[in-house]
Amino acid sequence: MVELTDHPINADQITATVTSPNCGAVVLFLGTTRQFTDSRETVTLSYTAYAPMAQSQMEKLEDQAKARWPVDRCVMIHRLGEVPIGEASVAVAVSTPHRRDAFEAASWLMDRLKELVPVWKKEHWATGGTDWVHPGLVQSSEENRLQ
Amino acid sequence: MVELTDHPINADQITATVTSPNCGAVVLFLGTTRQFTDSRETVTLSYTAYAPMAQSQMEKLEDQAKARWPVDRCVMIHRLGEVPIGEASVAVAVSTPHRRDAFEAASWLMDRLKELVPVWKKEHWATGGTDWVHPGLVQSSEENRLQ
Amino acid sequence: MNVRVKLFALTQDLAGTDEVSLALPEDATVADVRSGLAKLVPALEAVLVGCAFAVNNEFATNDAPVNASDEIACLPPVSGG
Amino acid sequence: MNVRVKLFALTQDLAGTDEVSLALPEDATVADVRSGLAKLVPALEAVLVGCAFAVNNEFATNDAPVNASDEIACLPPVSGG
Repeated sequence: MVELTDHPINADQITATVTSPNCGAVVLFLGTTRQFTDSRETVTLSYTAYAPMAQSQMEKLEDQAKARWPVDRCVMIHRLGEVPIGEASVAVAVSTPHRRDAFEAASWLMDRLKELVPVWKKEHWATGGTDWVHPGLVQSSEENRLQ
Repeated sequence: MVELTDHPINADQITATVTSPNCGAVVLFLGTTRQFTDSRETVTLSYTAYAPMAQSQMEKLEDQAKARWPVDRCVMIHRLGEVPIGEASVAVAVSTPHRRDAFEAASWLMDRLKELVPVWKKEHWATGGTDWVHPGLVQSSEENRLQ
Repeated sequence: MNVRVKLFALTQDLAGTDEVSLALPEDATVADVRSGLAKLVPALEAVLVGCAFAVNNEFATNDAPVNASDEIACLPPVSGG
Repeated sequence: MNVRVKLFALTQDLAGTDEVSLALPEDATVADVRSGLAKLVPALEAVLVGCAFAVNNEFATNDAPVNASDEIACLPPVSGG
């Protein structure tokens, strides 16, 4: 199950969704908003997505994880819009018969999600500016601070 | 924070407890009760502990994980008494600045918990008998089915 | 033919719009979309080399053909998670 | 001296009690607790080789000394999680 949502992420609902009587292990990963990035203070983050592609990329990742590990149930949720400090922007959860597979599959899904799912983060700095986060993109700092 | 409890484990409460503004990653592991073990059907599981030692062993594991990884907050909970199928018997959660450490620390804590924390599981089989689970213990099957 | 290209995040801000239309030859590829975008919106030129492209919700390399009916997207480096 | 030994899970069922008292010499070790337990409760003999012992909430090897005031526990292989 994959989802893009404007609402807060509920851990209990996710773990209840993936828990299965065939499985002994559930791993949930939450990516949460940090207040400080290299000593710069963030007041909030916002996320935007290319929604149809983000959805289909996440569905593909779910299929690939299920082909590679004995994953019974899988949930991937990315929150969009403003995500206040300390709240979760992303959740990945899987259930498997044994725990090693659950840790591996959840970790793999997060690595791939961060590489392949078209979602973008904007930092809103305590000092007032904003920055789109585009890892590795070469640009002048003025260009990255248009809004 | 470590805890032995007779109550159901609440994932949301645990992830809220470990989430920290200094951390970008939360990993929660839940060990859940499986209905089938090698094709034998379980109706329920029950857990008993040597409580003071289980508590102190879990506290030591928390300290060791915090010494080895940049774990900000940590929760380990083991449920005791009857745990119905599909419910969690154990929860381990950590927050770290970056996700690789959170996966490693949570996985390590579960491995050590299963080795070192004096808690015992009893299977209640659909066929009516019960078995204490003592991995590697050599015994006649009559001895293991006293109750 | 005319193709429409969706823009996101920084590229959207730099172009001041979330979609542009490009006039391209019939046998155009993603490489032509790149160069067409750079010409139409000079502000994008410096960052396009770091952007990926998608055609119909799939990542597409420079040699992938594009058609007028395709949904084309310019994707600056992603930062979800 | 007399020491009390806590029993758990299968060992508790086999002994029919959650604690037994053993009479041991003053310089006794965990090894003496093992052999004393096996003598006092023959039903435990077959499984004691697979059990660990704890003294005051810490795992203790066979050569660890025990005192009358210690909390001693016989721990069959654990299966939490």
